[in-house]
Amino acid sequence: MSVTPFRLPTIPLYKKETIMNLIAKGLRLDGVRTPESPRSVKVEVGVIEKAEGSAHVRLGNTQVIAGVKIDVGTPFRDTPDQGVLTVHAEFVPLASPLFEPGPPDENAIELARVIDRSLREVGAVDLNALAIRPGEKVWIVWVDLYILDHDGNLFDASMLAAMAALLDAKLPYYEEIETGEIVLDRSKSEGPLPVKHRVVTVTLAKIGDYLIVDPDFEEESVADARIVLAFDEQGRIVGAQKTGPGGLTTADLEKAMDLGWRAAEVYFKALDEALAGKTGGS
Amino acid sequence: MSVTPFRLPTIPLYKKETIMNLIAKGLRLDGVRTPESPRSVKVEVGVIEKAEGSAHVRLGNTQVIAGVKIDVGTPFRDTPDQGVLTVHAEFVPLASPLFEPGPPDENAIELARVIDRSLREVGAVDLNALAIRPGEKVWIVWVDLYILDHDGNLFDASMLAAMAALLDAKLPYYEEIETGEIVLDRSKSEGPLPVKHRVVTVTLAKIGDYLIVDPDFEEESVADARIVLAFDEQGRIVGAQKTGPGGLTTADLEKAMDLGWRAAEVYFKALDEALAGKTGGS
Amino acid sequence: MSVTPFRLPTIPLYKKETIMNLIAKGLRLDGVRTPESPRSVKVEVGVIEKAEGSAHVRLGNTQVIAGVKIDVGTPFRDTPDQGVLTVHAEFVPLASPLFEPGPPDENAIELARVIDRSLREVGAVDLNALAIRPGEKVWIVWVDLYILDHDGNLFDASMLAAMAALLDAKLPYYEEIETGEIVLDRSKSEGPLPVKHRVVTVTLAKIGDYLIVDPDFEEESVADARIVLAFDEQGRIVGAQKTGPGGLTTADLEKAMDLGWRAAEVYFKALDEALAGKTGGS
Amino acid sequence: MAKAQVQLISEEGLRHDGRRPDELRPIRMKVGVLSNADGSALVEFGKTRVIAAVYGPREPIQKYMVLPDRAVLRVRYHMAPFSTSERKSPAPSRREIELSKVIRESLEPVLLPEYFPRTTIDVFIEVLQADGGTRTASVTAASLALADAGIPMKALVGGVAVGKVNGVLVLDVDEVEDSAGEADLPIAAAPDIGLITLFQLNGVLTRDEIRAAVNMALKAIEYIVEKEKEALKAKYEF
Amino acid sequence: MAKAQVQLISEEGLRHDGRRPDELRPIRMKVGVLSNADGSALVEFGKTRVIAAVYGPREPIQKYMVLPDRAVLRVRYHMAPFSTSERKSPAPSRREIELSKVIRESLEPVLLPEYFPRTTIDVFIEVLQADGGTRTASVTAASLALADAGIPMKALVGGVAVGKVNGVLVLDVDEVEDSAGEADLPIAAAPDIGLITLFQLNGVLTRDEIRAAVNMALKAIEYIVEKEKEALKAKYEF
Amino acid sequence: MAKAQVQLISEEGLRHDGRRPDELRPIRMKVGVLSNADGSALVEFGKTRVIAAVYGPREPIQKYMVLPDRAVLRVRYHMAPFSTSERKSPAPSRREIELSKVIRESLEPVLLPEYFPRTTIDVFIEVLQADGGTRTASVTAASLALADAGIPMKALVGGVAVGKVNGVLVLDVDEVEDSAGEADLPIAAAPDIGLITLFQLNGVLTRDEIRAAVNMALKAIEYIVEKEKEALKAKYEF
Repeated sequence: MSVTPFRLPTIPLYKKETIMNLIAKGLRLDGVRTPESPRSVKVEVGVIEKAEGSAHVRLGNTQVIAGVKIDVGTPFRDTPDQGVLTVHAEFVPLASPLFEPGPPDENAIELARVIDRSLREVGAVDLNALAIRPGEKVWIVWVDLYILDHDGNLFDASMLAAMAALLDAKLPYYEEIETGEIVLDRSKSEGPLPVKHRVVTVTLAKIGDYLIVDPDFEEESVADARIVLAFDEQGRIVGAQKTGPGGLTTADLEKAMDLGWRAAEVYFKALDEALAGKTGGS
Repeated sequence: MSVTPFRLPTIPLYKKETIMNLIAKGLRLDGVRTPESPRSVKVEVGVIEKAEGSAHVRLGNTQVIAGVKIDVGTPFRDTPDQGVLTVHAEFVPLASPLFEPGPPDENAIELARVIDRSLREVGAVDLNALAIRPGEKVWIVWVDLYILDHDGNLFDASMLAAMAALLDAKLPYYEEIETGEIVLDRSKSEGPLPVKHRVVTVTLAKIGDYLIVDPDFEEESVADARIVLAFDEQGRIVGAQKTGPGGLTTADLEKAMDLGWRAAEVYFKALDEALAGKTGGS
Repeated sequence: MSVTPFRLPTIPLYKKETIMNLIAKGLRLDGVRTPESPRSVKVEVGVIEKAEGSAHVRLGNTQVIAGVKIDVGTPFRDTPDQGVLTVHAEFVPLASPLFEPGPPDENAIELARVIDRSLREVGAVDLNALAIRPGEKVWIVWVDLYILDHDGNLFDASMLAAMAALLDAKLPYYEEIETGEIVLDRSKSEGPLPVKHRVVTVTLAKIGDYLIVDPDFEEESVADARIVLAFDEQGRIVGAQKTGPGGLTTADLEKAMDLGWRAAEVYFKALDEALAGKTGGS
Repeated sequence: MAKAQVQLISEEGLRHDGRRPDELRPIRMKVGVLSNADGSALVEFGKTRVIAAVYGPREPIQKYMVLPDRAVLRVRYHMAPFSTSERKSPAPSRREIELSKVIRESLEPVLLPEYFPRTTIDVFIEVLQADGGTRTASVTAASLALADAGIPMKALVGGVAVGKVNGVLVLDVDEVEDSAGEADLPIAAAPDIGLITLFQLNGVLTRDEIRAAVNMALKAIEYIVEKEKEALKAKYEF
Repeated sequence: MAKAQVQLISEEGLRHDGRRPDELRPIRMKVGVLSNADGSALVEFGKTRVIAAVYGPREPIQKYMVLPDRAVLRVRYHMAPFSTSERKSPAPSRREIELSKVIRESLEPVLLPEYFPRTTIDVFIEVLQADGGTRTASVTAASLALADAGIPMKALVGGVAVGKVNGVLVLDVDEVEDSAGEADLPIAAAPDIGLITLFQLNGVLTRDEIRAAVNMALKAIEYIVEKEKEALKAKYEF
Repeated sequence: MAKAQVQLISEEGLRHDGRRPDELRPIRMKVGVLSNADGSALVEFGKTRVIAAVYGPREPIQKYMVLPDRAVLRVRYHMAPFSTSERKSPAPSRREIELSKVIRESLEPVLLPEYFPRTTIDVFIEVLQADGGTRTASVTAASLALADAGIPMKALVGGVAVGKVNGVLVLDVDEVEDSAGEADLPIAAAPDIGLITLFQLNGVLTRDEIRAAVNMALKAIEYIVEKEKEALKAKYEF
């Protein structure tokens, strides 16, 4: 069951007005950004040595770690020749005074599912290349998203972390023993995880009549609605989700696709820089 | 843990008196029924095309849907040559202001188990005819009871729906492929589910010193206890359950078997009519 | 998540003082014991005929039943040639006004894990002798601890019950049928469960600057901390756990090992007496 | 009931354990077996062994779980993992949830909850060994524990199951008879006020058979309730 | 989307069930189908069948689940076990949890919760049969049930999904088209106030395709909302 | 402990990673690493990496979870799914439940909860990478995060595990040593007030070995607490 959030702190009305007045002048609360620009973004890969792939993303004060773990398992019955990709998100309580311990709530599930669909629909990971013994043994790829610090726009930070961790990931070395069982040696590798497409999401918030890119926590708190758009590198839209209690006009949608693609290019650049020589970005 | 219901609306004392005064005169609250007669009953089968069998029952304002789904599975270890019959009930919150979302509570579990036992003990479904490869693959028959509108006497309405849906059910067509797996084609059928016996339950409520047949919600609210009796077509008793906080005398029990069998015949007739040409009831 | 207990009854300050004044004089609340002596202990084995092994322990007013059930199952992947030993504790609500129905809480889990580790680390049960068909079928040994009456020091009473039940336990008779399945006949036996070492725990409570052996419920309520020490028969320490909100000095630790071993000898004696001719203790 | 036809009644009309059809198993009752509980009892019917504890009337931990004009009764029927042949998972099964309800509803007719508004009376039952008839032994133990706790009651309740085995009605079925028999009819009653408070049928019986089974059960329950009174006296005489 | 290339558009440009690309399935709406609920509606799009019930504004059972200045909306989207080809477990899946949220957020833009502070408005949706488009049918049924319950709303909401099948944009996709298609774009909107209130994309589309799909959906939703008004009138005229 | 006899101590008396028996792994501590939390710290012992956040003293969300005369401490020790070789299910395991308790009880001796009646102090610990010694690293990180949050404390707490490997007592065991060793003795202490606050033994040791191991651990903990003080200063000096 989904319930109107009833534990969010009350937002004073003047704060929304302040934010809107700033946007009208092309400004944001942080005094630095324009309505169209995302916060500074920093992507670092290989941060968890024990994971097959990992990344740490900072988007302003928002911090997300993604870890990729790869195991051997059984394929789904309707796709016997494909590996399995699973995206899971935990909103652990250290990240925000609003998060409580417990199983993923609707927000964590929505986030994981939007990212999962966007990766899946465009075929970001080549699942056909992940069968070890078709119909029997395939690679199971877990993408675990860990929110460490929530200052708004978890979608974009999480998608960047997921994508960077997948690009960082290596398949473990394996041997088939006599019994037919597959035995892994995670200290060696079969080569990189086959990633065919890169995807980023861009989230825009609607505040009054304005649309702004990459809302921080305060902006999200006063926003009427948000729209998350997933882009591949050719600019196609490979996933979308309106989220939050409000509505959008067709004009909003048009503008969101426009501003979204421009921000997507910033995110793709951060991803490139992180992967170049596998060191940090800007 | 079972707890005295503490969220039921308080029933004014005069209501119980009103109901008892009416019964003393051979009348009911609805101004139509005698203490011995059930409400109007309407059974419709084949209401869910995607289910292997289904039925919609209206007993007064009470509405229940039963859906039968049939899958292939593994038999229980102690009955390797038999199919599996499972009855499950959901008291979904749209049916009553008293139902909350969540896993089945003690009332839903009790209802499903009483119906399950009554079907099972008399051998209503011929489980011996449901082995595909004895010891390995058998038909799994799910009866799912869905309460849509709760105006009292969920037992009788649910049992009628379960029975009608089983009588409506067809086994899906299957093929065994080379690997030994069983593949279903639900658009075709292997013929009807083998049903050998028909069962109905009749519920009687004890209010003061009176026993009435088929109590509605208001009558249940003031009742001291209820007795549910399951009958097969020969009038044998194939299951029973006292439910509710009160007790019964041996005289009550005697009278309940008497009145119960008379009402059972009404229910069997409604079932016959629904199945005749598989259209609506009385 | 672990939370400071917030439902315990408030302990009047003078009670702690009374207890400390008594200890200073070498006395306890019950007027009988010295700080160094455990309560009267009575161990009875074979109390549940349907279990493969069982024991009932009374330590003062604390009562615990342990039941050992033995089934056939699959070994763990990393120990394919060993049986499996599992310790589980239920703090059922009849034992204390502080226990509520529900899955085991942190106290029940801690108790089971401390006992499990102490049995496991010293190799109390010879798991290597519990493979039926190495890599495929092994004995699964369940030790279920059932607290019936909680008057303090559940650790020592539970460990005594677990140990006595294991020593009482017999492996069921089995036959391998054609299909390769193992069929049990629990009315006959393959001989005793192979137990190689005996273990007891001794719990000491720190109250103010004092250490006392085998605290009862009132003493536990005012204790700053407790230390549980597991001993084998040679006096080696085969497990330990500080529990409760306070701390210990190195001197406390030294004294605890000393007093602990003396009490352990009392417990071992009770165990011996219970097993001798398999009748009750002292 | 499609059960294999095992012969459980001898040519002499005796049962597999030597009992006559209308004979109870050896019954043992002991009151006040636990120190923490406000009332407690241990009850054995043959190898079936249950223990019941009562706490209350007391303030409920969940403050909302109250009624303004009377006590709320909470009942838990639970089986120990070692009580059955194969280990029983300690998580409550659907069967245990149903039985907790029917046992609660077998006790409510004799309670006087209006004496204790805004409180909870808790009855916790643990089946230590299950050999048939655990629910009726549980009602019996709960009734004793309530009395031991000093909870006012209109009457004591006792229970027993009647079965049909090889066509014969038998009293106080054990596990062997229950699993091979044609019907199982657990009954609880408060003879002093003439009320049947638990009534279930698992199996197929004619109306005449039900009449006969109920009579057989009620006669036994009168005896069981006498034993309850003795057990209560035994505690308070010593 | 790596789907097998099934041919689902005929040479004449018709769909597997004979519909034109911009044609809806037969739609049926009925208001007031339940006696207990404050409002209810049954909605069918072809074989997809959903029922929605509204309770409230009412005091919440969990007393803390309130806002001091407005009503809290609770929405549950749930599938009956028999609604799908393989039986669906009745425990809520991650998909049902997500859809409950997006449906709630598709209704909140038209509600006036400040009229009912400290209350809960409950919308319970059961999918009785799933043949594609269940979430948009659910929004439609919920909108009708809210109106039937007399909850004040700024506008009615309706929903429909547009898909892309064999490169062609098609209206109101059914299950066959959904599972074989290249994209699925469920949309809900309140045409009377010009707001899109549910918008999801599962698949790959260009920006031009999105524009075209949104236009196709919004046109259909205008028609669907007209049908809602007729269904509401039908109830109150008889 | 029936472990395969792997040789983990070289002829020169060095450990598999080149450390001497009484040598710690490289330790890194950083305070104030999160913006939302009232206090936070990242702690590394070799490849073991944990992060702790503190919220509070604050009003608890569950209003009943309070004590009238002091603060309630809530502690969660949790492992990230990617922190271990095989993916760890994010649902709390029995091990995590036990460790949350012993970590809470290792912090309570140094807190002054009576300063903050009716509030909750929350300590949330996430293990980002597990290579042995995660519980003692967690205590260390929690102590730093509490200090960073400005919670008054009697003393700082630090922790380290001593193991027995091939008969030799070794300081700060890593995962390889832990799984092959004969004993593992995690200890936490507050040296400034002379209290051991966490003490567990997994394995078999004589009383003399325990004495030696405790001394080895306490000496290391003094050093660790000094490092904690430096890390706290480092934050506030810049």
